Amino acid sequence: MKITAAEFKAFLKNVVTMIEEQKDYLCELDRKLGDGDHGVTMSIGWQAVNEKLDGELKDEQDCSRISILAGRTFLSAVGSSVGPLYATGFMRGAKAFQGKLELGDQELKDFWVAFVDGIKERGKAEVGDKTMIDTLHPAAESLQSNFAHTNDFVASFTEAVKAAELGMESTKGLLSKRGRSSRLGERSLGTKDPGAASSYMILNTFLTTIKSAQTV
Amino acid sequence: MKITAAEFKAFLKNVVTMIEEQKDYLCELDRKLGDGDHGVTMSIGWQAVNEKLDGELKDEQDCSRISILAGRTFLSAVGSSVGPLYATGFMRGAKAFQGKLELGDQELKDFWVAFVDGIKERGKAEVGDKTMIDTLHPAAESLQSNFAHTNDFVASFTEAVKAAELGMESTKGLLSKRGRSSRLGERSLGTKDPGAASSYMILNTFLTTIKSAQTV
Amino acid sequence: MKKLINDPMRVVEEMIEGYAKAYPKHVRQLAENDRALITAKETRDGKVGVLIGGGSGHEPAFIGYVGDGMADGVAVGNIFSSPPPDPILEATKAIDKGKGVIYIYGNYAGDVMNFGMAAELADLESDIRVGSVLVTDDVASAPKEEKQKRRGIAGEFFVTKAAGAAADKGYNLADVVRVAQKANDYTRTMGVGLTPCSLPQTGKPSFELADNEMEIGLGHHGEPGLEKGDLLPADQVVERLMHDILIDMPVVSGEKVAVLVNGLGSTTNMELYIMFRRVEQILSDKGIIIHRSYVGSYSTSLEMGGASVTITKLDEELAEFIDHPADCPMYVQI
Amino acid sequence: MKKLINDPMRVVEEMIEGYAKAYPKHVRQLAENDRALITAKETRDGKVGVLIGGGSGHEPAFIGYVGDGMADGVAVGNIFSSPPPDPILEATKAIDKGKGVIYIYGNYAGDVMNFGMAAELADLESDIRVGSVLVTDDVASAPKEEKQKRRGIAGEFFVTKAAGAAADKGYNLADVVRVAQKANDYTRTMGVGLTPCSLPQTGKPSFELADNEMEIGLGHHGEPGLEKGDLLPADQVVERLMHDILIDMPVVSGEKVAVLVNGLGSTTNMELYIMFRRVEQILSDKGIIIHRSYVGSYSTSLEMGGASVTITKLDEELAEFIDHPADCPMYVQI
Ligand SMILES: Nc1ncnc2c1ncn2[C@@H]1O[C@H](COP(=O)(O)OP(=O)(O)O)[C@@H](O)[C@H]1O
Ligand SMILES: Nc1ncnc2c1ncn2[C@@H]1O[C@H](COP(=O)(O)OP(=O)(O)O)[C@@H](O)[C@H]1O
Ligand SMILES: [Mg+2]
Ligand SMILES: [Mg+2]
Ligand SMILES: [Mg+2]
Ligand SMILES: [Mg+2]
Repeated sequence: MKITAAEFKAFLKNVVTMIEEQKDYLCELDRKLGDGDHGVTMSIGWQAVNEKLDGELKDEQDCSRISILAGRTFLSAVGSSVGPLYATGFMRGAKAFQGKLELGDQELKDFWVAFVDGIKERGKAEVGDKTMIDTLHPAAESLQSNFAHTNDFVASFTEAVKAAELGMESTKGLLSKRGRSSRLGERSLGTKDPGAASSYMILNTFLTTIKSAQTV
Repeated sequence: MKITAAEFKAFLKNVVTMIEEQKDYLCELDRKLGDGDHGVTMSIGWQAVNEKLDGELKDEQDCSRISILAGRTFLSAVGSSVGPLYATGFMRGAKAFQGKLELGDQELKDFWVAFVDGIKERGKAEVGDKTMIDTLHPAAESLQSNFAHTNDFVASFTEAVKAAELGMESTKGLLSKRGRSSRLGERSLGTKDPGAASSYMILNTFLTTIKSAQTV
Repeated sequence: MKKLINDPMRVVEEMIEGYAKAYPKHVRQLAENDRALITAKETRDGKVGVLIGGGSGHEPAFIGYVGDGMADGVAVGNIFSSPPPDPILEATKAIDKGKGVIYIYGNYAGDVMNFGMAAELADLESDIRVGSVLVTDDVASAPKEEKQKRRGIAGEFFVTKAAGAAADKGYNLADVVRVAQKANDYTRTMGVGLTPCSLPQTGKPSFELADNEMEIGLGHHGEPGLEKGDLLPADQVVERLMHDILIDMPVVSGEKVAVLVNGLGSTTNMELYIMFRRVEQILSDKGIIIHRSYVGSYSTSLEMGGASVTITKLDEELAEFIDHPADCPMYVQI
Repeated sequence: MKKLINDPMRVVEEMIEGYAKAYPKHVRQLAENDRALITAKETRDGKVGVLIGGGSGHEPAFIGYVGDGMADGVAVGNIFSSPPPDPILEATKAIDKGKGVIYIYGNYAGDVMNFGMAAELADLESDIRVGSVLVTDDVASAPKEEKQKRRGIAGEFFVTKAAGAAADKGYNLADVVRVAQKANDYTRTMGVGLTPCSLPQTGKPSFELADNEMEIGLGHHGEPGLEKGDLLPADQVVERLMHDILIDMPVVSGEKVAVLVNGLGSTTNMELYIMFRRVEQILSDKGIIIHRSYVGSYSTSLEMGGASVTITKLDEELAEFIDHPADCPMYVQI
């Protein structure tokens, strides 16, 4: 498959829309585990990205630059925990696009692997800490190993999103160890981590975006 | 009729009990018209009087001293609007008992007339201002004119309490002009003035006390 | 409503005790009456004493404003109730330095009677001259023609500040009274209420407002105000309050004012800063100079939600007094 | 919940603007980034810069503590969210006088990452040395063995105070960091929550507690605490908080402490004074000397109901710094 800058921007636009829809739900999860602002923070950040897409990035064709600027814009608008995390993801991912005229299966795979690696480095969380890493790590693992066999990004990413979903669901049964809810102990059981949820939603939005791009 | 110090103290004790029962109701009225504390204030004041009755006044036989001390104690415990008002009432009333060995119809009539006059002087409210004066003024008028004809305190005071009740009820239809609720305008209509209510209750408690003393 | 208290009947005693223990270098409780607090520092001989007070439930007012450059003593009543004459009288005797004492208090029936009785007693029993200034800054509490009926609310802060500074500068009683009276005459406040408070003894909300309602002109003790209406954006609320204030007391371009945006209890500083933003815009648009601003919860009604805006017009003398330093536990100015 | 705001998405901008307009002699907003405020006074050449910051919603913290003897700059995040690196970096550049800058902030994942990124950028881009002290005073937020995981809450006030005084006295960066770190190591806080707050953007309560419940150890952003239980009388609540603090950091007879009884938002000063009363009793019973006390809403969580008690053990050096004068819009000490 190939992806154009327009499609990459469509993905970001779809995240904007999706986050507006999921905002209340994400806040609800964070009220149970943390300070209740995750949906608000995501919304503020993605609205800022949206403005950039409609402004400075309107005619931009370089996906690397789009991804870097999306990350930076998100970070400057929100700070918070997820600012540095997602920003690092987009900025690291951008490297996989650098100097590439076309974004094919290989570049897309590299983007998402770098995306996840960046977030891991930035946050230093481990699988099982009840964070977005519980979503992202298994997704990246799955993507890498499937892609190594098939070289088919869409198929591998479809599997990766399934792994992400399982990872996200697994956070319900985990005790918080990182971030604001780490002192909750037993009481953190039973609720999904908000960052695990939002990161799953972002991956899933990418999947639906490229699938609909393919069928067009 | 005659009244003893024990009976006068019984009256004060009955007010203590009555106020505890009416506390919430008096607060409720004051919440509608003022700052919602009238029942609390009356309770604090009468509880203090109660302590005095059980302590310093336990063996006191001089009704003048009892009334003065009750007034002072009430005032020191509450301040507020009703502190100076009721305290002045009891302290002025006490003069009618001064130097009297026996308290008969005449002294009791004089007590209540002085009580009301004292409050009027202290507060400078007029009938129709929607205050306790709307209860107390007609009560004193009725007491004086009936007593002038009959010289019978119990009979005249029974009439006075009826006049007090009408006066109290009349405050529902009045616009506030004094005290905290004076700016309410139209919105003060329909609610009884809390001080008009508490002063009616005090008069009525005196009536029931002396009636039950008589029947014993 | 939930409160961090012990016995609801002893909240005032315990509060005063805790406060005095927290600030022993600033205040001390009088042995003669535990509802009277005076400054812990030795005040100068010949200084006019400044006495404030009223019901409790308005903390940091009034106890918080005893200290250098402000009040010398305070009498503390029950919640929302004037103190009786005793603590007023004891504080008066304790702070009198032979040159008389000024009483500054809000214009409420109870305070008028109790402070009035105390002033008489101070004169009769102890030969202390007392001057009184009744604070009447609440525009909503009576029409302009009946200004003398108006209640005192947050603006008392500026009246106390002016009197405290004048006394500190060695003015005599008549002049301190004149200054305090002028400060009162130059001060207007308008408030808005959003959520009720509750007395510790009853736990009942002092009034009811629907989830989308506010009340303009609500009193400092939950007394009903001018009108209920839909809750408006902060800017529009401020516009309404400022409109009523400036109609009542016109201020023209080039004149100086002091501003107090006061929280009633549970309203956040964030909201107060947002309100101040609009106040400042309105004043600068008119060319009025903000000499000094105060934003915070200076005089509360327990945990009531809402705020008020106070404007004090400053002539040269008042401007100097507003700038005068102060050192109270709850208000320090360098 | 009802709030006096305009656009919920613009509360932070409008708050900062209002605040800066209210105190122009004290603070100014940076042209480079409107989420950064620095002191309006010229700071001395060679003075170590003190930078604080974090999410907003804690007012008067942190913006209120920029001024003489305290912080030189502050970076303001969204509500309950760390500021991004940009305003931190801009404030750093603005307050650096060639001798480096200390960052003081609460130990939250977001703040650690954002301040960490800013510190790196300050070094790389502008060659500014940055030292960081993470505040970890909240006893309830992790067991003693994992103290480095603890959150920072109201005790940050004392850490800022110590660092601000040390910097004001001309200490170099290493020494300011040492002092701030010591202040943090000597500081413990325990809080209790009674009623929730709500974010302006959602209006939803941050947690739920029944009418008779309290939560011990509740975090400064509504993060769940150690345990829920029936609301106890203030004295017993204080006993519990003090117990946990003094188990964690023993203080012996004759030692000096500073005390902060802090309100979380809608809790009245009356309640805080009542709580302080019991704190003082417990400390005097143990022969511990209260060197200075602070009672009020110093660091809030919007309109949350509840309070915290902070104890800082003072050696000679820290006692001197606690006494050091300060002149900030929201905190002045002579
Ligand atoms: N160190 C970390 N590594 C990875 N993810 C983290 C880390 N710390 C926090 N998170 C994620 O951030 C989410 C919370 O985000 P958000 O509510 O926006 O920020 P904050 O915690 O600052 O309020 C958590 O649910 C978690 O998934
Ligand atoms: N000047 C006055 N003369 C007579 N009664 C008054 C006067 N002012 C107030 N009152 C009475 O006091 C009552 C209120 O008492 P209370 O609530 O205890 O005091 P406060 O108004 O100080 O809260 C009113 O209902 C009214 O009857
Ligand atoms: Mg959060
Ligand atoms: Mg009342
Ligand atoms: Mg009252
Ligand atoms: Mg947050």
